[in-house]
Amino acid sequence: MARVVVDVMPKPEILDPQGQAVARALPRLGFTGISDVRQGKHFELEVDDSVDDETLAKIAEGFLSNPVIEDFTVRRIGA
Amino acid sequence: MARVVVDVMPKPEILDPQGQAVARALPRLGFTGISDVRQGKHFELEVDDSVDDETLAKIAEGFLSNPVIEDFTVRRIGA
Amino acid sequence: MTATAQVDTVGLAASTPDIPQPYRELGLKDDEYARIREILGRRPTDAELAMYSVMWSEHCSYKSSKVHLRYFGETTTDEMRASMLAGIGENAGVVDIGDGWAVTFKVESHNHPSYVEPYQGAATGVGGIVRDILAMGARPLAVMDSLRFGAADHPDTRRVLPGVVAGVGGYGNCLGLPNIGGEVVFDPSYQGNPLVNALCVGAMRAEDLHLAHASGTGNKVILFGARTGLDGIGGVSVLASDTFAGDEGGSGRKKLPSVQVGDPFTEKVLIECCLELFRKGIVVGIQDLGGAGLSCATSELASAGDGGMHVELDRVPLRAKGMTPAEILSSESQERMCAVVRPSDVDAFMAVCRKWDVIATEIGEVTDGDHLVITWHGETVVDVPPRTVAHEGPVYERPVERPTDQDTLAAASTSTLPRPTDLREEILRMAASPNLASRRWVTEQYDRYVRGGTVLAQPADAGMIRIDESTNRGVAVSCDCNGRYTRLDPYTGAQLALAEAYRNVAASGARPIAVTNCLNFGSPEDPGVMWQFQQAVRGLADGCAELGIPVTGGNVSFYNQTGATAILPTPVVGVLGVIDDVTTRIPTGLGAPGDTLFLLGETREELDGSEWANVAHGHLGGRPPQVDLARERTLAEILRAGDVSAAHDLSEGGLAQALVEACLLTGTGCRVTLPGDPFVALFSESSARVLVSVPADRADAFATRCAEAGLPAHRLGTVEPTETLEIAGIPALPLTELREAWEATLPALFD
Amino acid sequence: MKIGVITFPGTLDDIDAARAVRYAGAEPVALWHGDEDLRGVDAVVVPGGFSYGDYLRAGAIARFAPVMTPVVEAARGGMPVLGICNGFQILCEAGLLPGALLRNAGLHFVCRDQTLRVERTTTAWTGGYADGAEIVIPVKNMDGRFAAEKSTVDELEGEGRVVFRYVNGNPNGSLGEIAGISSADGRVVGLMPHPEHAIDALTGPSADGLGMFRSVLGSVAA
Ligand SMILES: Nc1ncnc2c1ncn2[C@@H]1O[C@H](COP(=O)(O)OP(=O)(O)O)[C@@H](O)[C@H]1O
Ligand SMILES: [Mg+2]
Repeated sequence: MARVVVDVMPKPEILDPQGQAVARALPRLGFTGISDVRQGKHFELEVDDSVDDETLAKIAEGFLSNPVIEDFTVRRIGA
Repeated sequence: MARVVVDVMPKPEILDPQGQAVARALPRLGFTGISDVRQGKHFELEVDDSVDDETLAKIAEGFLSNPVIEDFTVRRIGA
Repeated sequence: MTATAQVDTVGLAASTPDIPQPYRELGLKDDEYARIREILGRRPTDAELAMYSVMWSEHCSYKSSKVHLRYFGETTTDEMRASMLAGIGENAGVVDIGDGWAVTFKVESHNHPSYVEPYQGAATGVGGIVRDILAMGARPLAVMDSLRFGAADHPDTRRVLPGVVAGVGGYGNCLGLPNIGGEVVFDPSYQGNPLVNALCVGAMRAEDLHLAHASGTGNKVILFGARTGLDGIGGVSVLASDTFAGDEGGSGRKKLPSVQVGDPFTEKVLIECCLELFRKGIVVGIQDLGGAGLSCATSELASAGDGGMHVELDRVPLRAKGMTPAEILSSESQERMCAVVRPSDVDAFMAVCRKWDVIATEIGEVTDGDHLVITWHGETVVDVPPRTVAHEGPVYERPVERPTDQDTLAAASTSTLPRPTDLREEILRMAASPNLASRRWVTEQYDRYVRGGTVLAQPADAGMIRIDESTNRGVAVSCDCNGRYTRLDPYTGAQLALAEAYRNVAASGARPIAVTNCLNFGSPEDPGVMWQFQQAVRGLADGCAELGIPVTGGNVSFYNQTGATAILPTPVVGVLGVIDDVTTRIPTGLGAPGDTLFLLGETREELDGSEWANVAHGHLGGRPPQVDLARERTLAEILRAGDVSAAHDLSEGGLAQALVEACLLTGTGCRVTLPGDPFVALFSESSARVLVSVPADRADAFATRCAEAGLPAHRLGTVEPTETLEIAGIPALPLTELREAWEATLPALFD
Repeated sequence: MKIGVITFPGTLDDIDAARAVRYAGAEPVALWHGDEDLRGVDAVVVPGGFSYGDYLRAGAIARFAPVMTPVVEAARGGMPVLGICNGFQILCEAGLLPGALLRNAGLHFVCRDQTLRVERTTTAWTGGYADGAEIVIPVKNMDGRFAAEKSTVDELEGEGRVVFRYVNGNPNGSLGEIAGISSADGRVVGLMPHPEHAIDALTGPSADGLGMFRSVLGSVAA
């Protein structure tokens, strides 16, 4: 069993209104010094050891993200 | 300037319909061996070096998450 | 270690009478705990204690309100009851609307959770009321939301309001239920206690009415829908650290959140699944799981049935590891239902659930005893007479006392307040004030079109849906309350809320037939609050009797207060009306250019408690407007009789606001001459008034009919093809300027 | 003529779409997400809603439903397919239409009566409209912001495949005010606004949406 983390982020050239809304709100709440925020999704999967990296990449690319608009990263944590 | 990553996840005891929907769909797509999925949010912040960890924790706890239902982690990446 | 090893059983309870139990932490008083011991003849088990404590809570047992709520029953005559198929005491009231159709509706509060977690609190509020309607056997058809927040410009309102609105929309939109109306009110008294009241309307064929009861020995009890998790068990988690609880699920258990997270997708599928089960006729009894979860569902089903019930709790599908029986019984996990099914129908039942991918589990059966017995891996953890849990909770006669400041408040009338010299400016300022400004920022986040039956929705006076596509029969609903009036005089204020909801429904062309309510008040332990409550109930009940329409159900929410300061007493009243043919509905706004504008009803100098006094002077004092329910009835009859091309009821902000809104909604101007003192004519909030448009060629006949009915009908002016509101003696108001004032406020505050 | 209307778990506007088909004079045929064939229909509507809760991404799970295999196959063979709102999102996820639909720029669900310009009348679903006609139909969605790579957008514009454009205000920040697009052959159309909610002035802002359901009758007969 391993824990696998997949992070999915909007591509840099795609407008990210959620991140922007956070960035705009921070100074209003008195937090300065944060120049940019982007918001994406974070998945944590409990994965059988039999599942290989190629399969994980397929899941991340073909299902958890949409390559038209998003990039992803896959990380295994622990074993 | 540093990049800071904040991951916000539903607390373990809180229902996570999003993660469940993904977990239920995977076998239908022919992917087996994934026993649990949880879905949260992933934020990437560009942060001035003047912003200390305490401030980051405040932002994560008080604004990016609601401690009633969510946990968060803060990581600094690079410098 | 097995889960059964340390579980607190009935046998153990009998043999260890002196073990101390954390009943106080669970909210039970000494005498309540003593009564439980007396009922059982022993100490309760952990699981029993969990059940009694939630079921005997204020929220579930109505222990402070019961003695007052009886008045609704006492004032309902047989005639009022004639079309009522189910009333107070059922999940929701049901009325016969003709052609074999029955309509059910109810409003419920989800106030505190919406303060703690605005999005999920509001979302699960919608989810809960929808399941109530579903549990009657009806298809849920539309929702409404009645919302109250602290001052519009308070920073915390910016946290709470957008979350609540997104939650109401997020859940309702995803369920595919049109949102057809509601309220948004700001007042500093709601600062730490926002009110989120959600209403749902549903319909069924009268013969399909399902009541929650478990009858027929041998019938199976099936739990279906979402898995049971640790949500919303809040207080009961103290039991997990108690002596008898298992280690892994017990002493290590941290404080659990008392909010729930909703899954509208699961609920949507559950609705379709239930409706298919109803259609196939394989449900004997059904109950939704809301507050108090399985404790409530099992004890109520058993208590309303003719036998006992046996539940095997270890069969409940769980989402979390190591849950104790007490936790499973108290969990408020959303999107679950409990059905009683004949053994021969179980396979068919399961097949329907499989089709919809809904988890369904047989957890027990109806027995011929009269006890509710719950076992956990074969050991008995609950053995109680179900009525003592569900229906025979404590009843309190709380002290009632008229607050001493009530007279001072009544004496502080608006008569001495300076009045504006520039009425044009005042009209604009009022239109832009938070309580009167356009609600579009809110309502635009709600789907009002889904299902294709919405005939009227925001910004109409009442929401209206078509129930039957072949006959065009439909219903209209409005919910209203003005807490400022209720603060000044709770009896009159409750009647004014009723009058306004009734009038809104009448203004759509429907015939009001039934009432629901959600009574939001401060602490029942404060005699002054109890007085407000008592007065409001009496006012509402007496008002309903006078109008001849019954209260079919409702909800009470107490403890809406911060420290010693209670919210404005807020009895939200929902009125349902029926319309034989929805194509004859009256649109809200102005009629066609050339139509004659009438102001129906009588304008008195009534500015106490008004929005003008609030906006211009931050003032609340004096006597609320006079109630005239006979006049409301006449108004409704005149409106229904035809000839009216458009209408708009007068409420907060008076005639000025009604004219502004009517012009903006229709996008047409009008020219009017004010009767009497122009300031009073514009801003007084006398009730029982409606602005109507009547085609010019029928204006005389209309005026005659009003005169015959004894209804004052003042010819105000005409609808004009221009884009200007022209009021004699006041510089013209172009609609563009009015629109800017009216529409900019909420976006400026919340975007 | 038979028009299939698909129901996924979480589909909401299927009854509206079926009603619109009926009002247009065709026979609606209910298709279930688990169906493996299209029951002999002549065209398919993929209606709006929140299939599977839209939890992962709008349309991301529904595109894998069994019924989508015959839909994609039929569409590639020229069968008219109309994706409305969630249906549009599903068609994009399934690759029948290019681009993707993202969270509205304002971050809120938006429900409003929207004016659209009909930019192309040579598709299976818009033949009955006049070129450049302005119609008012409701838009209501959370994820309606059309986005695609620049080259894709240029291609859509260049080939005249932008079928509907928002006028008098863009409700969701869509690129180029794009409200709806078509496949290269004009048989598959997807749009965010809801023509099925504008078939009768009693329950919608207009009856302008009926044109889409009527257009397809002519297109199949031809
Ligand atoms: N929270 C809400 N949800 C849905 N509709 C709302 C909400 N608040 C207000 N509305 C709608 O906006 C319109 C204007 O509201 P309001 O001014 O309170 O009406 P009235 O005074 O006639 O009751 C009505 O159609 C009402 O139903
Ligand atoms: Mg009102």
